[in-house]
Amino acid sequence: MKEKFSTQFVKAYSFLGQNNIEVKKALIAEILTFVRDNTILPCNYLADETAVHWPKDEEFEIVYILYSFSKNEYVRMKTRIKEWETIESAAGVWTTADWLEREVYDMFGVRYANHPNLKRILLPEDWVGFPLRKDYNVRLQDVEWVRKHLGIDSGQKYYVGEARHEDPNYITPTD
Amino acid sequence: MDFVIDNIIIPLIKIGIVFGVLSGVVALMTLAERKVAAFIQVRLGPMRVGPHGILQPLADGVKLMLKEDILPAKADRWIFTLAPIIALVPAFIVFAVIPFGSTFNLFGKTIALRITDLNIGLLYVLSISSIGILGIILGGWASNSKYPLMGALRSAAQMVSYEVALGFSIMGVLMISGSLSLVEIVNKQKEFGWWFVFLQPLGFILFFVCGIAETNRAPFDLPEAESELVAGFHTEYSGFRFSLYFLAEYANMIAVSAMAVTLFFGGWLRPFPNVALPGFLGLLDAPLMGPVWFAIKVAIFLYCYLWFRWTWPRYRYDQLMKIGWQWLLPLAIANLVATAAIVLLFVRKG
Amino acid sequence: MAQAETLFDASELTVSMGPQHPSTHGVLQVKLKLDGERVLDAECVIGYLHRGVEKLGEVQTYGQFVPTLDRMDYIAAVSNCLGYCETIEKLLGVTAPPRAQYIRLIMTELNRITSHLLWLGTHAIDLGAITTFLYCFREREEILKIFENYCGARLTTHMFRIGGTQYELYEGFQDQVRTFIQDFPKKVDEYETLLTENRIWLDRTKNVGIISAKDAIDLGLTGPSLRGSGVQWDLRKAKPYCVYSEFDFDIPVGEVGDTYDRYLVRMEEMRQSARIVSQAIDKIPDGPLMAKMSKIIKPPVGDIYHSIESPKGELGYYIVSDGSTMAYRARVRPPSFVNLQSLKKMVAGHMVADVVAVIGTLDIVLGEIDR
Amino acid sequence: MKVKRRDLSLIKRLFLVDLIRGLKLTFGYQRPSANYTEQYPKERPKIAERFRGAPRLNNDPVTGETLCIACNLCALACPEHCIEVGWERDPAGKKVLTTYTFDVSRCMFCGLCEDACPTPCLELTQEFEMSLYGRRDMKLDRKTLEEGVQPVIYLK
Repeated sequence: MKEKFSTQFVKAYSFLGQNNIEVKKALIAEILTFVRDNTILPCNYLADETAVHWPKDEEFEIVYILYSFSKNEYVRMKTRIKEWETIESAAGVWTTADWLEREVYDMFGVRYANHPNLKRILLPEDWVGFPLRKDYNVRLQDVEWVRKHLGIDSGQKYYVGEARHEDPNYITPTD
Repeated sequence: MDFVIDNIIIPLIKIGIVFGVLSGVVALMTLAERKVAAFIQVRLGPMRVGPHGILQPLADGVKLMLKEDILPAKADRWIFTLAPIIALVPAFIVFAVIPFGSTFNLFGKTIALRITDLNIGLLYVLSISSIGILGIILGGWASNSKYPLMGALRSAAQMVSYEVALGFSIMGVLMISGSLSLVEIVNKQKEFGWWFVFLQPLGFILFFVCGIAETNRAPFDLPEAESELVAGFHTEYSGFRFSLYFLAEYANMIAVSAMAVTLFFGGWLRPFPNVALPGFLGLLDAPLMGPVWFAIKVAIFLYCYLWFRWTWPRYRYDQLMKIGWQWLLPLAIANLVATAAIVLLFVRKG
Repeated sequence: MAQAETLFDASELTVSMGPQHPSTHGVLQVKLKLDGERVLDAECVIGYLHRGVEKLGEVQTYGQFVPTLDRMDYIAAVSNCLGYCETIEKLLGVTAPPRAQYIRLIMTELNRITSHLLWLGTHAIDLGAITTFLYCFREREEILKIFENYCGARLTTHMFRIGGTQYELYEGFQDQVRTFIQDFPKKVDEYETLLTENRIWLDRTKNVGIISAKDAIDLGLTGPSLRGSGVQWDLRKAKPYCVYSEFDFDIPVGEVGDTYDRYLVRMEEMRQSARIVSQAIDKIPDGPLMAKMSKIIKPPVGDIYHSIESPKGELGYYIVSDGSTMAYRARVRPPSFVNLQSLKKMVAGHMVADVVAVIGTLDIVLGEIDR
Repeated sequence: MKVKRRDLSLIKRLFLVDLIRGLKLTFGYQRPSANYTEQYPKERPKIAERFRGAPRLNNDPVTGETLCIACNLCALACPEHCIEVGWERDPAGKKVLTTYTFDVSRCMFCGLCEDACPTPCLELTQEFEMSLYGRRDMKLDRKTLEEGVQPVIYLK
């Protein structure tokens, strides 16, 4: 079934009864179009698109969860890209991917090529960093953002570890 | 001296009474609205202020008076202030011509239970009530904000289209009674022995529908439409100015109900005005019973207003226009033509 | 768009609907471009309620993450809980005992009813029928009482644990549910009396926000919104989870794909849910509540995607495990988020009042969209 | 199963049948027996036995000693880390509870701490009136937890 893209094909395996296909990223849009339009397993519905960060390899794993209405079957397509690389957008294949990719961009900083409207979706435009990366410091960013926009010290400031209640600086920001 | 009493003191007393009662009724209406809504919605409504929440309007009033009156920075200051007044005043002065009862003698004076009897009373009511709309349009416009502006535009369009149908729906009554004076219309109903609603059922329904639309009540409350336009034309209003709009809405409801009662339900007349009542029941015909009958009828109408609002969904703007121009206006005209034909035949025969 | 086409004024009016607006169901902001009252374009601005649920999933243990998920779609907290627990159970290779499965199913279906009731109430209020809202809440209250009696909370229930459920049924549970289920179809009839045939309701919902089956799939619509367009697809039938395969129920589908169809589909779903519950309530088997498993949840290395039919649509969880007690990546596939994307397509060319109707018909929950 | 789309027949449309049926329904509901309101401060709501409300540390009813064995399981179970258990070793080497802090402002009443507690000590009670004037007050100490949160009584 995947003969057409034999050069791009990495491996296919099944884990806990769920089908996974790993492919290379170069021709991802063509592959996805093929997956959508083929006759054997036409996955016309993109259930989800997300990413996983693997900082050791400096890689993102982009996961497409596809579903075929006619065959009643889920398939997971995975591809790996380096952190600095761009990947072809799937928004042209499924309209669903528009927002899903915006969210992946928002959370991971994955840059999609040819995406119609690639900007942050859940976080404010001026947010620094990408929260779902493993090397992201949530608290630091949050404190800075709150200080800049609300002009107050965030209550999260001293939320750094187990001993926060004993910390003499632990102040709840009310009163 | 008689001149002074007849033309100044008595009218002043009457104006005072009408104004006072009306204000009280308007205040009660705000409570009634909440109570009826609550009962329909299997709730209890206000219960804390006074027994069963009777004093709630007072508390609301105090709250609204004391509230900060916000004037939006970009609003047109004068018109913004003037608009609620424009909306409220006509709603009250409509009552100048509405008859509450017939005449009776007190200390040798004949006192009519009405402020005045204009021979063009109906025209007066129609024209005055049109001015009230201006308040809504100006208020929405002067707020200089988008939602109020849309509310005002809707209101303008709605008023224009429904005013026409409203006017036509009354024409039938005019033809039958042959007078523009409201007192004369009621007296004619007594003469016929029938309320005009039985002669003009379609006219009445049209009048009532248009009346609901004119007063911006559900299902035609588009200028306000809280789920779409936040609060429509009075989004930017707060405190006292808001309360004026609020009162105007209820005063208008009462005015339209009073008009409907006068035109179609025999004003102060009891049901079957020509059937003589035996024995002590004859007391029901006493002149002072007039206002009581009137009040009962108006109350039923007001209840319907509330009942409709809490039962039905709201129309959409374009659908409202469609109903106004496509259904109500042609029906009103058809009703008019039919009435004219029948009156003509009737008169010729007679 | 050519300027000559605009009616009154050459310039468009941009109205920001929300985040504080009576009928955006939370903190959704829609930037509307209007020509008079006609909508030219709508752009959703979301994220006002973002709490970083997916990040939290990476720093909390599997068990601790469950109550956090209740805060996602807070209208249907039980569904969230069920989906997540089943996902982790699948990853661990355990199955909840049948008694727990039955309790889960009953609770999830009751929760579907509450969710749909809340949708109906708010949808009706958007279109001006305020009283329906209160009637819906009256029935919803009954279910919430059942929840409260069962697990001690009404909204964010945290009802199930990974491997089963924590709480034994209380005394009188079956009777309480049975009484409710018997009365409920009559109550649905009442809502229908108020709305289904009402001319105003028909005018407001018919042919508003039409979306074809093809577009719906392309946009990833799921749940009643998809079924309203005529696609007969329900995960409860397509990929039966829990014990749904043992019960008999129908999947209502619409024809046109307009707001009215979606309304009818949801109304019928409520009836079907009641039907499932009435079948299940008599058949609850005896047995343990929790599967035998170690207290500390350490799934094997690997990833899993499991999805259930939440009241809003397909609620999927994609969990990547690195063998520790916390997920390496906990991705939620939020149905409302994906469904909301279709708003733009649905409202184009309609009136402002229809935007409200369409937002209502999509049945979004901002807690789930923003997570 | 296809849903049934309704249309109004002309007769129904003409005689306002749909509207009148709605009106009839709402009118009927005005009877006082249909009322559903609970006059809350006057009428106490019936709280379920299992309700997860304000936390409480139970004492042994006989000796008055705390039942807590300072095992710290509740603190570990809490997803929000809002429990702090302080203990010291007594001469016999047994853990003894000294302080106990429960930050209700962060608590989401999931009940995991209650599940984790090996003794009948920590309990989420039926008490639900927990409003306080400041967030500072919401960090309940051991004393408050043993005695229970005292709500501000609302008169009238």
